[in-house]
This record gives sequence, C-alpha cells and structure tokens, in this order.
Amino acid sequence: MPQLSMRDAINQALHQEMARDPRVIVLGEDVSGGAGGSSGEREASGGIFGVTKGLLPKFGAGRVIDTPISESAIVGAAAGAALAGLRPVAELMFADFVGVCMDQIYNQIAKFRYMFGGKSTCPVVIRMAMGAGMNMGAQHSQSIYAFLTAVPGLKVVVPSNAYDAKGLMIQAIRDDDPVMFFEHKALYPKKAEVPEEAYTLAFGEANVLREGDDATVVAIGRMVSFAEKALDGLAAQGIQCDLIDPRSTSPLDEKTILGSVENTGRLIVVDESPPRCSVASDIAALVASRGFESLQAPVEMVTPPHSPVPFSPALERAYVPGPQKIADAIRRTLAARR
Amino acid sequence: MPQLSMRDAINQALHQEMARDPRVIVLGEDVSGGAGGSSGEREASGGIFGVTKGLLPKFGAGRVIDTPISESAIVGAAAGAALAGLRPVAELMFADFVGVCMDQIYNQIAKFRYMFGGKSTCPVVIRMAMGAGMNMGAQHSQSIYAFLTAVPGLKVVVPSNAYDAKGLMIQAIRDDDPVMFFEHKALYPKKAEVPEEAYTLAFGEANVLREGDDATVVAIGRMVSFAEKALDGLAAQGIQCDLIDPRSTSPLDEKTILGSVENTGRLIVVDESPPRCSVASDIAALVASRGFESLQAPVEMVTPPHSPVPFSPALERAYVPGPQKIADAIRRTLAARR
Amino acid sequence: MTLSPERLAQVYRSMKLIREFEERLHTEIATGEIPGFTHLYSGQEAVAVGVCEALSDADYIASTHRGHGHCIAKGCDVTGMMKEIYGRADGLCKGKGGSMHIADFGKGMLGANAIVGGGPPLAVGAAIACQLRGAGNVSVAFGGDGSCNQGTVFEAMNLAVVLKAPVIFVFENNGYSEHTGVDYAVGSKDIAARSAGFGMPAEKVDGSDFFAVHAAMQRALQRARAGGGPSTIEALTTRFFGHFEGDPQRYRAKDEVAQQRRSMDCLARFRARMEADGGPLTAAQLDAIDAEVMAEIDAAVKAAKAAPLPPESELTTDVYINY
Amino acid sequence: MTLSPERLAQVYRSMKLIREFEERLHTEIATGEIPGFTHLYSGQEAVAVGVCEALSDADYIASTHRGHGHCIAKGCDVTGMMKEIYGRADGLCKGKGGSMHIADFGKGMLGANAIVGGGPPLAVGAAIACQLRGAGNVSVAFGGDGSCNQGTVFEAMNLAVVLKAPVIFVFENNGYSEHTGVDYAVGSKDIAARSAGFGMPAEKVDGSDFFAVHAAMQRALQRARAGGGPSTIEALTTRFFGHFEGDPQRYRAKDEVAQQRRSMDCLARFRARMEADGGPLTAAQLDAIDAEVMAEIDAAVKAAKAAPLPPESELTTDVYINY
Ligand SMILES: Cc1ncc(C[n+]2csc(CCOP(=O)(O)OP(=O)(O)O)c2C)c(N)n1
Ligand SMILES: Cc1ncc(C[n+]2csc(CCOP(=O)(O)OP(=O)(O)O)c2C)c(N)n1
Ligand SMILES: [Mg+2]
Ligand SMILES: [Mg+2]
Repeated sequence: MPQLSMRDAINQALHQEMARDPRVIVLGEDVSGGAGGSSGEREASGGIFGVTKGLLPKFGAGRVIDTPISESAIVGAAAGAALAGLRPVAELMFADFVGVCMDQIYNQIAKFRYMFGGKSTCPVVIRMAMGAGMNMGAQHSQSIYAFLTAVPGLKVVVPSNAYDAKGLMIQAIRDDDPVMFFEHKALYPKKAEVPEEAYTLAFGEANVLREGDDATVVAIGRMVSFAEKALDGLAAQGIQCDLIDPRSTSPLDEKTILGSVENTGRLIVVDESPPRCSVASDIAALVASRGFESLQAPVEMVTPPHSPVPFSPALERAYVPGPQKIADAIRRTLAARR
Repeated sequence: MPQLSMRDAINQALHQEMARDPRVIVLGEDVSGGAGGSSGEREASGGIFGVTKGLLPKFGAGRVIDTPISESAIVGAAAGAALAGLRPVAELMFADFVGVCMDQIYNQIAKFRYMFGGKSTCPVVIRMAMGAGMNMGAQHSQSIYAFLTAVPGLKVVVPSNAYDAKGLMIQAIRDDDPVMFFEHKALYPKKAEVPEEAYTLAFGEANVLREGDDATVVAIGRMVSFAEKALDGLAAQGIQCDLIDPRSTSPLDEKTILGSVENTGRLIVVDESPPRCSVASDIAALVASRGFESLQAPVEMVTPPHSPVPFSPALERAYVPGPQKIADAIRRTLAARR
Repeated sequence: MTLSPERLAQVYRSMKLIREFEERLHTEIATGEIPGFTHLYSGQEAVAVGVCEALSDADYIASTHRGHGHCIAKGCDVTGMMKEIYGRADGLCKGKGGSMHIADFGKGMLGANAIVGGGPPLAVGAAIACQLRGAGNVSVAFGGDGSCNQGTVFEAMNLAVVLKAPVIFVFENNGYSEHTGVDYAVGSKDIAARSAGFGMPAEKVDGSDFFAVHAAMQRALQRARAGGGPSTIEALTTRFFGHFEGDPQRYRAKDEVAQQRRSMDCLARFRARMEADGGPLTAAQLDAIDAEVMAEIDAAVKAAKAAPLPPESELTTDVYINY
Repeated sequence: MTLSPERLAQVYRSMKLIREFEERLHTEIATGEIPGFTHLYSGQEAVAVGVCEALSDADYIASTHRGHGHCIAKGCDVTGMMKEIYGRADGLCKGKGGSMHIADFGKGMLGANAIVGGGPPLAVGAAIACQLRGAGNVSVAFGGDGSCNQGTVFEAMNLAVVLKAPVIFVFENNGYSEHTGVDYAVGSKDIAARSAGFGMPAEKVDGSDFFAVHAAMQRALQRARAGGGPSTIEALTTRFFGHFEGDPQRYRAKDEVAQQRRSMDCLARFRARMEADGGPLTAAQLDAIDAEVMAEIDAAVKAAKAAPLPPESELTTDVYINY
C-alpha cells in the first residue's frame, strides 16, 4: 500500500471527493495562492501547508476559491453555500483563528438545524491546523477543539494519523452535519499506509490501538503517538494498557471508553489543550459519572498547564505533554489503589 | 440594610468605582442610549438592561461611551485602553455575542501578559448578560462561561445574587487581571440586602450557603437558587447537603469543593451550560482526579442536554435544570453506594 | 418595468399582510401571551416587498432580527409564522426558533438572524452557489443601519466584490439601531457612499415608496444576473414601533412616529400612486384586499392560539441529522 | 517641516538598523538556529520610521506579525529584540513571545500581533485613553494590504471616526497578503479611497520615500492632536523577502524583487535625497552610521546566541498578576 503523509492523505481525499461530487467546493486564504500578483502563476502555493495543492488546476477557480483575509466571511460563505445546497470545505488555516469567526461557527452553523426545526442541512467542513511544537507562539499553536466539542450541533474530528485523516475527511465531506476538522501541524509530514481508493471512517467510533488490562489510556491527535511511545517503554516493565484514540471528540465513543475502564479500572486522558473545561476533563467526568463503579484509582489528566503556549523552545518543550509525562501518569495510577 | 436588585447593585458598583477612580470608563452599545437620534434626550436608556443608568449624566460622554454595533472594536478598544492605563468596563450586552469578538477576548486580552513576558497589565472588565428562561431563543440565551473559563489568562465571575454581584464587580474593576463578568438575565430583578458602601469579594473564594454531611452540591449563577429550592424540599426528608457557590469559575475555589467532598463523599454539580467540556465536567474531573479517595458515589452532573436553547417556553422549561432535577440527582447519589 | 394589475395587487397584498401581521402582534404581545421579545417591521414593508417582488424561490435572502416582513415578502406561510411566534409545535420551525429564527428553505429564505451582521456572509455563500449553478439566481442580504457597522458585514461586502458574487446588500436605514441614531453610529453619515467605496454600485432610495425600491432592485438584479457582481441599496425608512415591544423610545422626538405614520406610510403612498396612475387598482379592489388580509391574520392568530405546544421529546431532536 | 541634521541622522540610523536587523535574520534563520517562523520587514523601513519619527513614548502604536520594523522605529532595544527572537530568558518578553509578540510598554509599543487585524481595535482603545488624558497624544494602527479586509479593522475605523479618536491607520501596501495579490483581495483596488468612505481623510504615499511618509504623517498627526479625529495613510511599498522565511514566492514575477531592490530602496533614496538637498548629511556621515549599525547588529546577535534560555519554572508565570 502506498505510504502517504497526512498532508497528502487529506489532499487525496479532497481530490477524490471533488471529482466525485460537483457540489464540493474549497475556499479559504491562499487555498491556491497566486490570485492577483505579478507572476501569473495561478497556483502559487496550494495552501500555506500545501494541503489543497493541485485542486485549482483540476477543478478551476469556480470551485477552488481564494479569499481575502476575512474569516467571518469565509466561514459564513461556506455556511450559506451549504444551506444553498453545496458541500463546502473551508480552510481556516490556523485553528487559532476561530476567534475572528466564532459567531459564524457556534451561533450560525451549529444552531441552524435546531433553530429551524430540522428544516435545514448545512454540510460544511471547516479545516484548520492546530497544535504546538513548532515554536509558533501563543496565537498560532493552540489546540482549541474543546471549544467546539462543547457546542451542540457541531461534529468535531481530530485525526492522529494519515490513514484516519483520509477516511475521516471523506466522511466529513459526505456527512450531512457540519464538521470541524482539526489537523495537527506536526502530523502533516508523518506518513502511514493509505489506500489509493476512497474510504470513510465513521464518527464516534474510537480506534483501539493497543490492548491491555492494566489501565485505559485515551489520547487525542498528536498525543496518540506520544502515548504509544510511553506504552512502548512500559511494556518492558510488563505494563499493558488499552490505548484509545477517539478520532472524533463529538460524537465521542463513550461506549468504548466506558467498556475499557470497566475492564481496567483506571483512566489516563492525554490532551494537548490546557486542562480547564477540556476534552480531558470531559472524558474524566464521563467516567466519574457513568463508569464510577469500576474506577479503582484517581483519574489522571495529562495536559499542558493552565497557560498560553510559550514561544521559546525551552518552554514549549515543557508545555506539550510528552511520553515521559504520560508514562509517569500511568505509573501513578497503577500505584494508587482504592 | 437596603434591598437592591442585582441590576441596581451592579449599577451602584459602577457608580462608586467611577467616582473613586477617574481611570474607570464604560463603553458599549447603548450604555447610555440616545447618542444621535431626534429626541435630544442624551440618556435614553442606560443600557438595554438598565445596568449603566445614570452614569452618563454623572460622568459624561468622555467616560461613558456609546458605540456602534462593533463588538470586536468595543472589546478591542477596551483592551487597548487598558493597556494604555485605563480601567475599562465594556458591555457586550448578551454573552452570546462573544462569537463576534472572541479573538479580542481569547487571543488578545487573555494572552497579553504572558506573551509580553509579564510586562503588560490589562485590567479590563467585560460585562455580559447570560442565561435561558426568557424565551429569547438559541442566540440570546446561552451561558457560555465555560468557553472563557477554559482560557488561561482570563478570570471568570458568575454571581448568583445582588450582594455578591456588587462585591465581585468592584473587585473586578480593581483587579489588575482581565475579568469576564457574567450576569444572569433572570437575576437582574432579584433583590438582596446590599450595603450602601463599597466592598469587594475576593475571586476564588466560594460561598458556602448551606452545610450538611450528606452530599456536596456545587451550583453556579441562577442554579444556586434552584439548588436552594431543591435542598429546602429535601430538608423535610432529613437530607442535608453542603451547597457551594464558587462565585468565580476561574480561579476556582478547588479547596472548598475538595474539602466538602472529603466530608460528604458525594458530588452533584449544577450548571446551566450544555454538558460537554463544561464547568460541570470540569468540577467533576477535579474531584475524580484529586478527590477520588473520598468519593462514595458516581458524580452527578445536572445540566441542560447537548442541544441549543429552544425558543418555545414548553421546551425551554425542560431545557433549564430546575429544582426537581437537582433533587432527583441528589437522591440518586445518596442511593448509590460504592 | 411596469407591473401588471395582478402583480400590483400581489404587491399591495404582501405589504398589507406584513403591516397587519405586525400591528396585530403589537396588540397580542400586550396580552402577554407571546413569549420572548419581538421586533416589529411595521413601516418598512415597501423595502421587503420591493426587494422580494422580483425574486423567485430559487433566489435567496438572509434576514435579520426584524425578519417578519422579509419572510412574508418571500412567501412564507403566515399561519406557520404566527404559530412559530407563539412557540407552537407546528410552527414553521416547530417552535424551536421563534420570532428571530424563522426560515423556509423551500422559499429561499435562509433565516432570520438574532446576531446583527450574521446574515450577510451567509448571503455571499448562497450567491456562490448561484454562481456555480449558473442559472442567474441571486441572493439578498438584508441589514439595518446598525448592522452595517459590524465587521462581518464589511467582510461580506468586500468578498462579494472580489468574487463578483450576485449579492444585493439591502440596508434598511430606519434611523436607529436600538436606542442609537444612525447619525451617530455610522461615522461617514452615509451608508450607500461607504458601500460604494467597497467597489460596488450603491444607491439610496425612498424606502416608503415601493416603486422606488423596486426600480433600484431591478437595476441591481440585472447587474447581478448578468455577472456584474454585487450592489448596495440603502432604503430610507422608519419603524412605526419601538426597537422591541416595550421600548419607551425616549431617543425619538415625541411626535416623530405620528408624523412618520402620516408621511412615510408605504401603504397610503401605494394607494395614492394607484390613483395618480389612473387606477390600475381601484380603491375598492384595495379595500377588498384589506378585508381579506384582516381575515387571514385573524385566522392565523386563532390557529396559533389553538395549536399544540411542542412535546418535551422535541427538546433534543434536530440537533444533528445523525449522531 | 524640515528636520535637523541630528534628526536626519537618527532617521537614517533607524532605517538602516531595521534593514540590517532583517538582512541578518535572513542569514541567521538559514542556519536553523532561530525558532518558529519569522516575517521580515526589509523594504518597508521608510514607513515605520516615517510614521514613528514624529511620535513620543507617550504615543502608542499597535503592530502586526511583520513587526520588527515598528519596534525598532518606536525605540525598542535591538539586543532585547534579538534575544526575544532567539527565545532567550532576557529577551524583551522573556522569550515567551517571540518574533510575532514583541511589546515594550515604556515605549508606547503595544505589541506585535500574530492575528491579522488584531491591532487596530487596540489602537482605538489607546487613542481613547489619550483623548481622556487630553495631552494631545495619539495612537497608530499599523496594518498590511491584507489586514484591511478583516472585519475588526473596518470596525475600528468606523469607531474611530464616530469617537473622533486620535488614531492614524497606516496601511502598508506591499502588494501581497501571503501569496495573494492586493489587486485581487481588495475589491475596490484602492485602500485609501475605501478608508475615505468611512469618513476620514486618507492619502496614498510613496512608502519608499521617508519624506513622503513623514509629511503625510505630520498632516495626520496635526489633525489628530487638534481633535480632528482619525486619518488613513496608505503607503505603497514592497517586501524584499518572502511572506515568511522559506517562502518560494511563486506568486511574484521572477525579477520583481531584484527590480524593486533597485527602484524602491528607501535607504538609497534617502542617500540620494541628502545629496540633492546639498548634503545636510554627507556620504561619509552616512557610511559611518552604516558601520555603527553593522557593529550593533553583530553585537546583538552575539549577545542573543550567548544568552540563557528561560528556565522551566517560567512556563507558568505571567499568566496572571495574581490568581
Ligand atoms: C452581534 C450583535 N450585537 C448586538 C445585538 C443587539 N441588537 C439587536 S438588534 C440591534 C440593533 C440593530 O439595528 P439595525 O441594524 O439598525 O436594525 P433595526 O433594529 O433598526 O431593524 C442590536 C444592537 C445583536 N443582536 N447582535
Ligand atoms: C486572522 C488571521 N488570518 C490569517 C492569518 C495568516 N496570515 C498571517 S500574515 C497574513 C498576510 C497578511 O498580509 P498583509 O496584511 O498584507 O501583511 P504583510 O504580510 O504583507 O505584511 C496572513 C493571511 C493570521 N495570522 N490571522
Ligand atoms: Mg435600524
Ligand atoms: Mg501585504
């Protein structure tokens, strides 16, 4: 099977869905690049991360739409086009930019169907790059999926690898509900085996990457690979854990998480957002309320501190939860007893 | 002691602080009302909820600033004025409007001090009316304090009564950190004894309204009075609970909550936001991770469902958690045993 | 473009329907039976109808918090609307939306919107869909004189110009945003001129004159359908009631409304025009329409009051299509 | 207004300092030692310096992602900046901010900003503070040709006009926002004219000519200080490097940068002007400044490389003043 980077896997998904369904359009800042300017090269970049490369030459400027720096208009236009029957994929570039278009996401897109009594469909996908680790500073490094997971009416997807990213993106485009799609910048170059043909992965179905009776580790996005590293290290000491990647935080595969904790009695959640009102706390609360009977030890949440993302690599390294912190938390939970 | 409504208590706090400190200014849409227009009445309303009444005649248009409908500019201007040495109190009218100015709140105000290495102070207060129960529909009824509680760098205050509101508002204005101040619309007319003189209530210090060994009830904003009603009913059956009003969700008085659960072994959190990544789940997670040893029963979260706020009173009544649901949850938790 | 007597009757009927819908709501709200808060459109009817007259169900509009008039002009069912406003189970949006969230996708009505400035970006998106389909359809973004200061609206205008999208921005300048005068809130004092600065044709029209609005709309429409891109229409108008029901309107001169009810009543002016034009519609015909409309509104209110409330099971439906 | 030779030397020194700061960063970034991504200001120096020349520490500026030039022009310490960009503990912001978040409140520098359009609302707020204090101070909002399409910027412009706030909006039109041409992204094709539509004086100036920028700034400043409200200056300029370091610039004609380095170099033009004006500064004097500047940058880079990294204990400080 071909090895593709997550960047190319998403790009392939976009190519395939645009070819399959003429209602799919792509819009955002520099999604092709080269609109205006002096070189005459009409596709000058294909997205600042290169994820939308090749779409403009293939599908034309009517369906691959470069925009001014106007995120509210971008997201709102995507929403309006979706209400009018298209299936837009809007790029927000950095997830941090939700702040300038939050209303269109959380008051408009998320609420249409409910407010209108089930009469609308708004099949829009908002793609955005998230995550720390590249020294991009406080306003370009956040993992803000908790904000949107909190909002009824949105689906929220956070792939952890190229294979999942492709299947989840195709599902997102075909899904009739609005989908917020978070792409971790550090995962873009990471490769995995990705089938050439189109396939979908259902939302709300977690991926269980490892199995083991000692504890349940739930990890999201880039944290999945860090948890794997932590578990690799612990395996030598005979520690075996379930490792669950929810893939979508809304809907959340509560069943798989609760089922695992029923068996292991111990929960560690690894999340790249600060801790307050986070997906980590959300999953901890889920288990504390609906899996309490089986819990044998305090829930462990491995997250950055309650602080913005620092710029200096010296600090950012300490900010992002790494394999060591995850392993420590697992060991702590195993040491605790009821 | 004089009885004041929460509306008037906050109004009094604003009057007193503006008189005390010439750096305090107020800005927002219709904070006086009557700018422009044909009547010549320069204070035509004093805020859509009347909270800023009387400030314009007393302090003048240089310090009581009516604005166009431009929330990003309002909040941003407040932030910039704060960086430049003023102490602005900006009104966002409805909390639901954070969507159109979220960037200025969460990427700017919240992060300045950290990004700038501790060299800035941004003593801004953002006031906003929140809450369901008045049939105002999905875009005018939300309780979105969880969004902002999640953001490092912000303080978040949710008063439950007129007395607290005055003390917390004065603290908010004098505080050197940015404060998000949530005022429940249904509480505006509710009266309490409020001393005439200025006083402050510290953030991060919960108010323990009732004491009892059976369970710990944490309730926020309007939910506090509903929890009181629930407890009144249960008292007849001999059930006594701690009732904790955190007053600020950031900082959160973890100590009081954990201390109470240590004694009671049971936790019920009552929150007017939908459940996912909420303050309810945040407090549940706190106890599941740091108070687990004392927990005797599953944590109960009493919240609205994962849905927007419906318009029809028939549905909205069912949406908002009421005394009955709270009492049910308390009874459930008492029935459970480890 | 001259309208046939049938169309003229339709136009008058629409305006009258809006007027009576709102006047009746004004009375009914006073009884306390209608939940929430409501923004009435009385006084602005010629704008909604002048704009929507030339649109088909395949053309889109995005509306505002003051949306009843836009809904009716775009063809929404009046009884369904009334039921919605009463929060009933068989309202246009099952009672979940209410006055500020009425939508009807079969009619190209993308929804009222309780966020000022929420609609214009949506309208640009609908216009992109029209553009892609290539059938010459357009989309209209309604907004008030207050909305035009919201960042989302400016962004939508620029994006529409960049894409040459077939959008018509209609700013209903009724003089006030809540309690603030437009002379204060719009720094340039001129909405149309500011829009023109964005690179699109913009004109100011008498919003109490159906024919003036309609003519401006024809020009904008022709341009949009021909690929000429967006336009702005600023319609000078007035609201006959407060910002919302219960507003004491201390920001308005004492006799302003009474005076405007006399001089800026689009219905009276339409009647006068019929007479001046030699009676394509006679007074008797117009009276007959009035009577019909009154009966229709009466029936709608009765039906709304009698309609069932939504059952609690509806609380959590329609959040997602599937989840 | 003519500037004394001392001021002229200061002006040239500032521009040269910015240029060499950036050219040196360009080289150093290639070594991989500088973290994150960096947007260089080379080519635009006359704008920052032309604007800031007339400001004091009690006047404010709000800057952008491309902020090094604004910082230097406003008087920030070059070594502190360099250390910040290297992520060092004694950088201007303790290494927590980095290239896109340099601020210096003692200098009235309210911060670079990685959110396009983030700064202008802040500048309006600072102007409100100036207004209230009544000492005639002003505030400047820097932005690019791309930023001017962001809703926050439009809102800030209108609010400034409404309040007659002493703000000067400076749009540095370098032709591109990332990989998109201004001829595409600004629908009206004319930033100054669009700003004028907001009800404020707006002029376009040659941004490679310090004297042109400075003169426009004097006019805007006088107006602002006299209570006449905001102005816009659109400065036509260019960036000598890519959007960020590493950008292959395929959207730019092959020889565009080389050509512009010849025709739009503000330093060369300043030198030519000195000669034309009969040498208020001689070539030798300017050469001496060049040498000084090179030494200063050299020293700054050395100091930055040698400076300590922040300790892990700094991770959670400065989130709040107290919590
Ligand atoms: C983003 C946002 N800000 C503020 C409000 C509160 N609000 C509702 S209507 C209104 C005034 C709107 O004025 P205008 O656009 O002139 O419309 P009109 O009410 O005159 O029809 C305001 C400020 C809102 N709903 N949304
Ligand atoms: C809200 C927001 N949207 C998008 C970006 C990504 N971005 C950073 S710089 C830039 C281009 C800015 O162009 P311009 O304003 O012309 O400034 P220049 O880079 O030319 O100095 C973009 C799109 C951002 N940082 N913030
Ligand atoms: Mg109005
Ligand atoms: Mg530029």
